[in-house]
Amino acid sequence: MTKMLLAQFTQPETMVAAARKSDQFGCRLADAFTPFPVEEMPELLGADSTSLRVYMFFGGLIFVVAAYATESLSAVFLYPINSGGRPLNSWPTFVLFPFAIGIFGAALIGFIVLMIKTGLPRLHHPLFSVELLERATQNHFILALEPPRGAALEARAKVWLREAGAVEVTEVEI
Amino acid sequence: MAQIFRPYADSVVRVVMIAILVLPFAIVGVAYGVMSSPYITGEHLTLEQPVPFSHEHHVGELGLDCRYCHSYVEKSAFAAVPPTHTCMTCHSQLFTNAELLAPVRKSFAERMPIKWTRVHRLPAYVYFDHSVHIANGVGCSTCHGHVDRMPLMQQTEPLTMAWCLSCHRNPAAHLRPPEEIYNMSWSPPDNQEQKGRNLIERYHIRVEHLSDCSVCHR
Amino acid sequence: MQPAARSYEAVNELVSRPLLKPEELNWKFWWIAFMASLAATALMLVCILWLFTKGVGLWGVNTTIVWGFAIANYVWWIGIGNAGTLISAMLLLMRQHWRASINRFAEAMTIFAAGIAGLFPILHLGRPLYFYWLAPYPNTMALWPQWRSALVWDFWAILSYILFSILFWYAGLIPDLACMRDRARTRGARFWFGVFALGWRGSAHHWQIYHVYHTTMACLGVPLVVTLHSVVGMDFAASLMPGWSETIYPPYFVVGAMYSGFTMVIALAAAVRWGFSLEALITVDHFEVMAKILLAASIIMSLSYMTEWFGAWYSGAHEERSLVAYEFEGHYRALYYAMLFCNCFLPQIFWFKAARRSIAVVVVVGLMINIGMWIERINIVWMTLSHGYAVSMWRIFHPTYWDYLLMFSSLGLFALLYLLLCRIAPIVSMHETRRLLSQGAQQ
Amino acid sequence: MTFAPDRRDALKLLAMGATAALGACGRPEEEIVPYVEMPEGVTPGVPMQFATALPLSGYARGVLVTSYEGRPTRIEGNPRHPASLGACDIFAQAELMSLYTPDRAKAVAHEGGISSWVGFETALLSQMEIEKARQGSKLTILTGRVTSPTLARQIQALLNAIPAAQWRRYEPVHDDAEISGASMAFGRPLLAMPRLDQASIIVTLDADPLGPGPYQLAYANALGKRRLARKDAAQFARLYAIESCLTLTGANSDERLSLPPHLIRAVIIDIANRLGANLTQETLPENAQRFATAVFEDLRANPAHGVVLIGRGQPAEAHALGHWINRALGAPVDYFPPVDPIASAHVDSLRGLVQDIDNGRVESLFIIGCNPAYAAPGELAVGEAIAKVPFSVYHGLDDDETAALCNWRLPLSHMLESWSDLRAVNGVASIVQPLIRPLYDTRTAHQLVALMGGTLSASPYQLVRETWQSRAPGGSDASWRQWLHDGIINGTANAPVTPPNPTLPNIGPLEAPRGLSLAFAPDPSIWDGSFANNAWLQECPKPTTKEVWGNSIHISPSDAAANHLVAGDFVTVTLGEHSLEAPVDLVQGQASGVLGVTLGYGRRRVGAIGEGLGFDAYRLMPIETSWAAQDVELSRAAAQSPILRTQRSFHLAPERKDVYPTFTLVNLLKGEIDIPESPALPSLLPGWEYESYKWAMSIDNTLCIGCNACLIACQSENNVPVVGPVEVSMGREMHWLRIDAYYDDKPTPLGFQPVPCMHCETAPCEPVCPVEASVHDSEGLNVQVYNRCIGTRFCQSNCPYKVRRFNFFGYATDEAYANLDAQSFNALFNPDVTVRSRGVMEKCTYCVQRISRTRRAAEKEKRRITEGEVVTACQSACPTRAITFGDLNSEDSKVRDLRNEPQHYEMLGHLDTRPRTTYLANVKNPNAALQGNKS
Repeated sequence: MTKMLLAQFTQPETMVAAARKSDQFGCRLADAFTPFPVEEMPELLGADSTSLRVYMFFGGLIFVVAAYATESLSAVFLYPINSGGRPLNSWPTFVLFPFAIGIFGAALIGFIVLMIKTGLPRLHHPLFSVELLERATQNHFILALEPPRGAALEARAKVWLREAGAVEVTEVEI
Repeated sequence: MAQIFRPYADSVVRVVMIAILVLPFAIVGVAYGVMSSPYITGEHLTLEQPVPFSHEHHVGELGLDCRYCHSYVEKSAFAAVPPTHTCMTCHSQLFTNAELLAPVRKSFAERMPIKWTRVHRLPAYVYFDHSVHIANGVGCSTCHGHVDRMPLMQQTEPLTMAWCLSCHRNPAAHLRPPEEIYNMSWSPPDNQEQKGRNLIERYHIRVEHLSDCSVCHR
Repeated sequence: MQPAARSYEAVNELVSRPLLKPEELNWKFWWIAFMASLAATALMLVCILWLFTKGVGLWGVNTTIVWGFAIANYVWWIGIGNAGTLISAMLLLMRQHWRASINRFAEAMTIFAAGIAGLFPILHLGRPLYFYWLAPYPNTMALWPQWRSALVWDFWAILSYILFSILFWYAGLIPDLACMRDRARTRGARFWFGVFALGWRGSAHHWQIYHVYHTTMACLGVPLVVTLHSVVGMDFAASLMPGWSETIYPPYFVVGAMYSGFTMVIALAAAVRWGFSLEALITVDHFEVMAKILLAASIIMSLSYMTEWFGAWYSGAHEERSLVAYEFEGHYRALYYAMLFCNCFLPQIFWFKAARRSIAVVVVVGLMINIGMWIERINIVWMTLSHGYAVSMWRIFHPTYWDYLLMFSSLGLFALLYLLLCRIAPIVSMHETRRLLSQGAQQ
Repeated sequence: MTFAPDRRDALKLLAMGATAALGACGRPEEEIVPYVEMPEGVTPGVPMQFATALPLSGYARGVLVTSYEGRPTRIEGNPRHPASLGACDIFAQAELMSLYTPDRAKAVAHEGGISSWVGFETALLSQMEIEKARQGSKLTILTGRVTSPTLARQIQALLNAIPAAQWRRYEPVHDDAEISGASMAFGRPLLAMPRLDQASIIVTLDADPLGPGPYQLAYANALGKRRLARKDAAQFARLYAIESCLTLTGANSDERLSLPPHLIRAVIIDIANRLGANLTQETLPENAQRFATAVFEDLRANPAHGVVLIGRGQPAEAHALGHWINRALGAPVDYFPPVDPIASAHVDSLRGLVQDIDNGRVESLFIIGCNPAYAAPGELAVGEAIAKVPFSVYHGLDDDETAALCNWRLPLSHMLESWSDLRAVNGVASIVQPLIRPLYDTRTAHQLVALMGGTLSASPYQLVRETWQSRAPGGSDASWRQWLHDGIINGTANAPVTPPNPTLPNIGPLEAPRGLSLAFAPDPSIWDGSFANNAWLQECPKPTTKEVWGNSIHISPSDAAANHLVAGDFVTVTLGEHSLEAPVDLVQGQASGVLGVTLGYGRRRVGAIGEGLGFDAYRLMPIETSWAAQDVELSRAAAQSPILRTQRSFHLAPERKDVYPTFTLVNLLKGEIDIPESPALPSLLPGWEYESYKWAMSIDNTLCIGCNACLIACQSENNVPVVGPVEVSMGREMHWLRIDAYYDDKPTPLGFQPVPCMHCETAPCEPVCPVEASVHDSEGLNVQVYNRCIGTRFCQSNCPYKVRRFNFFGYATDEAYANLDAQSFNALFNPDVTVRSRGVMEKCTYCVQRISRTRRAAEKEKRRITEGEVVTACQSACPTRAITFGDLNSEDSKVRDLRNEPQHYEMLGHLDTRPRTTYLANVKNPNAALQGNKS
């Protein structure tokens, strides 16, 4: 169980400004909960997700290769049939199926990776017990901060957060 | 606000999501399993017949030649189930009072055919010709199994298109010399591949033609 | 964005109200529309059952014109099915952020239209129960699909597209479902929104990877949608019939799809705007922009038609020239002129700003274009098949009432799906609108 | 080969074929029903061929009937028979449909109620007692033309017993004018048979030797020999046609002139006068004058090789004059004494019957195998007369109009169920042997006549054998078997007689008719109406108009314009007191001032197929000049309905040489053949090699006369379903092989073109099929796998030739037209060809079942298929041998040789489809002197 401070803002700019300063008050920026993606946050959180595209690329590629292999294997080796005098391996006409299914494959793999990386689906999560968080999906911007150790420092951080524009600061145990 | 879901909901949702991914493949797999199972192909089923004719007795024990009853197998597409007359050539002398043979005698007396139940069945759009297989080195037991060991007739091969093709694509593995066609106990010799290739030459079989659609469907 | 929607909460309220506080809205027209579309869907079901009982002979198809309404309907619906992805993906990539308020229902439109479109080629089969032979699967016949056929490409392109569109739409929906979950007050709503929101919490970590996924999907969606309608074009172009075997077909079909799809978006936008009082979110500006797109598309379409005429003349082939003459003078000439009127002449009204800013004008002209695009598709099917190479087999298509019934009732199914969707999922993307709002505020 | 009675048990096997397996899961049980006793000579699954003969207007055409386990499935020509020479016309082939139709008369009926043969025998015996007592003075037998020596012998014997009885005969398509013309010229009735294979100049004057009829096959065969456009084409006849309606002969002619009948007569007189006849002559119109001059010059330039043929529409005097002209030309014509035992004119015979009845001289009337209540000039009111006869017996195949008027209706056995004998025009006799046990309780005419003579259980077999006993040396079975095997009886041909010099008839010009003329002709599809209930024939497109399921009044475009008519408009045609209402069809080759109608439609009572179609032209038929009427009135009626056709566009733009190029003989001889070259276009793709067999077909458009024999042959061989008039109106006919007729701006067609599947090597239909239902096999056949087809119809939409056919409904199965799904029609199916179900595409397979059968036979003998061993159904039926089929890889391949002819071309070859079916362009032999004279 860790203790968390949840600071609630009404505007993203205020939240971002507060997040930038958070380490000055000894808080470690843990997460933010926002109703839409706030551009600056990933950088502040030090998150990196470019690898998703790599997964999607290779996922799509696997589908492409599998699809093309199915085509050429079936048309050339498993049951070679003369269709209108065309070559058995009519590759120009064979590319469309792999292409289409490859894109779907990338999308599917991407979704799976998305689920894995985000840990979703997660219907039951300790945070759902925090009433405050409900507003993060609607209209409020919430910073999750690991407060500095020590009651005094923690209290100072809370005060600072209010000064930085947080309309509400809650303490939760997760 | 309380939690909407209990912790196990996570597992349920994950299982459902995985199932959505896996299910289509599972359905195809099961369908394939069913379609190639004896339930559909009819293998190893013993069907009820008006007379419990035993190939084991007639072929295995008495040593009757296939062609004695299936007399058109070399001439026609149909091997032909024999006319009642053929049964009566012997059974007017032997077992003349056997209860089992009553339908045969009745058929002969009333000149009404015996209605057998078909064991080896092909769809109407498959034009199978016994005579051309016999003439080209395909033995009876290759498709019909060890008939001489069957008290009641059974289908031993699936008779699916894929099964037909397995031989049509590689006849060398199954061809026999002409003198072995009716040999129920023939089994491929060790050098069957080589012998089969020689037999393809000998029978003038055009293998590339054997997987043409028009060979069986028209 | 109009003042009434200038706060996050206002957006949330506007969008969620129909689902969470239905009592605040007047549902009379929804019910009328629902009952009508339900009846039409029942009719479609009857048409399909009777079709399966009797066979495609119910339609007007004949030995020469073996394709008819079903193929035209298919191409038309798939065209409509393209617009959603075009709007979501292409406009997203082009940073046309105004799209935020219309892309969600356009995506839903995509799925429904593509689904209905996918139904037609199956209904059109002589033996529809065997449609799955187009898929490679292990079977006791040891047979495989014939991969050179444009229909197999179609099958996969549509399947990929529908699945892709569902993923794209659903992925976009997750944060909004979470919002609905958190706004909902009834147990049932919280449960179901909760299930489908997958536990979305709006975490910045999630948002980041989510955002990457969403933009990557948009990048993938563009080539997929272009492929899809190019493949539909190749159903015709990969033949050797006069008037079909033209390299222009794939791009011409893609533009045509965008053209007819946008008109459908316009109609739906107007309906949603009016029905759910979303005037603040879907503004006249949206209609003006879409009218401009229609104008541009109409010019491209006109150019495509002219390219066809030129191509026929320039090829010197008698059959091609004879076909163009047939288009203007043959049995279907009234249809051809109607098509030219709807697709080429009518949209020129959008040169006038007043016309672009009149929602009524944009909707009516849009619907006319949509009709014109259907006529274009039936013309493509009929003209070439009626007037092909074999002179002795020139024939005319006489549609039967089953043709018309199935065509019109499919609109009913589309409307039904749409009306139901309005009651179960937010019809405007809230999170994207919020973001749009915040960016507007920054500027 | 004897016809063992045991074989009749084979019918029981019908059930076996009918319950053939349908693929299904859950495996419902399926029965095998073997024989009790194996019939002699039968190998189950191996078809047998039997020779027999079938009549048309009484005359025999020899046929070979293919039979599977005792059910006939296919009729082909007997090469030994002089009236078929291996070919087979549509009527003979379609007899199978007439055999199996459930509409046949099946049981004895008396006054509308069911009776029995025993009941009839009782009634007949007492009636015959009465008749015998008065020497048969009130008994009349009415038959069609009887050429059966046995039947003639039996009737004669009966007449000997009751000498006062009358035997009358009436054949609707009669040759009264021809016979009396010959009597006029030679003093005795003779049948003239021109030897067309020896003629260089053939002039038909209202005559239609290539048209339907009992001698069509022989004439077409002979003409085909003289119209072979090959590299060495020295022997190419020129065919002139002067006619009022467009006939097949006219459509195939090199020079054609449309004239009304009275002007044709004037042309005959004109030609005779140029030969020195010195008859009164009127001035011909300018174009006719030029035409007659050209014809005469040609005839004069070819002494002993020119012949004129006069048609049945011309009066006896014109025929007599024709004989005179032919004698003056030294024309190659054989004269035969008529086979018909009755000498009097058909019309006189029938009129005599009506008069007899009206005068109360007929109390017992036996009508055998003819239908005069329908098929006779309406003015004679035959039906009303028959109804007056107190004891009338009708013995016929159908329950038809005449049957309805008779007290006793007796079902007649079909010729395929009967023992009998028949003679051809030249007298050659054939034994008719049964191919199947009678399907119903029917009897043959032999049995009825025997019954009238008091023999209760006559055996037709014995009767026929008795007739021919004297010809068999020592009455041996060997010669009997030989006759059955050959299909003809050796030495029965009449020797041609050398008639005396013909006398010049007294013939002068006719006054020009005041109104329109009306020309009658038998229908090209249903003949005199006796095939009206035959679905194959009803759906067989009429050669020049492609009309099906009905007839129409043919009118020239100029007359139509004058009356403001378009095709499909109804008109009322009035002749004297009679009138009829019918749709008109515009026919380019129709002479102005002449309306053309065909007989056989407007059947009031015949069965589910034929009733209520078209209009009955017999009602307007005049008694005296049966085939032409003058001064008819035409007025517009209110109704309008489209003419049902299988071809809608006939006009071929001059640019479309890639479809149907035409050349003149001069072009050919001078090497001026500008066939659009279609070399294989350059391709990046590797080609496919066909190393074993390489099947191909070549069709000679010059030889194709458009007779439809191939179309019906294909339908019969390949189980092609009939779709019915409604489906035809939807444009969904199923014929695998169609015959296109093309016109340019002139009234005579450019020619005919049979179009089966092209079996393209780079078939456009195949790569578009998503499920490999349309694929190539290793012998280059473009095969269609019905059981794999899912019915996308992409193949047909991408077929430039549009030769594929789709089962929009289950035409061959449970959604058949009218009664065509009747159980009895199951016997019609060729067991070697799949019956296609709904939703499946089908098309010409080059008769793959025949190739397969031959290949399997060859494989069993470890040899290659030899040249000419595989004969497709269309090829076998063709009277002119226009269709050649074979293996391009064979050493002596005929079809490959034809590909080297200069006028050889590939249809739409520029599409690079590389068709295996190719054509030889139509070559005509026009007269340079007539250039620009076409009207």
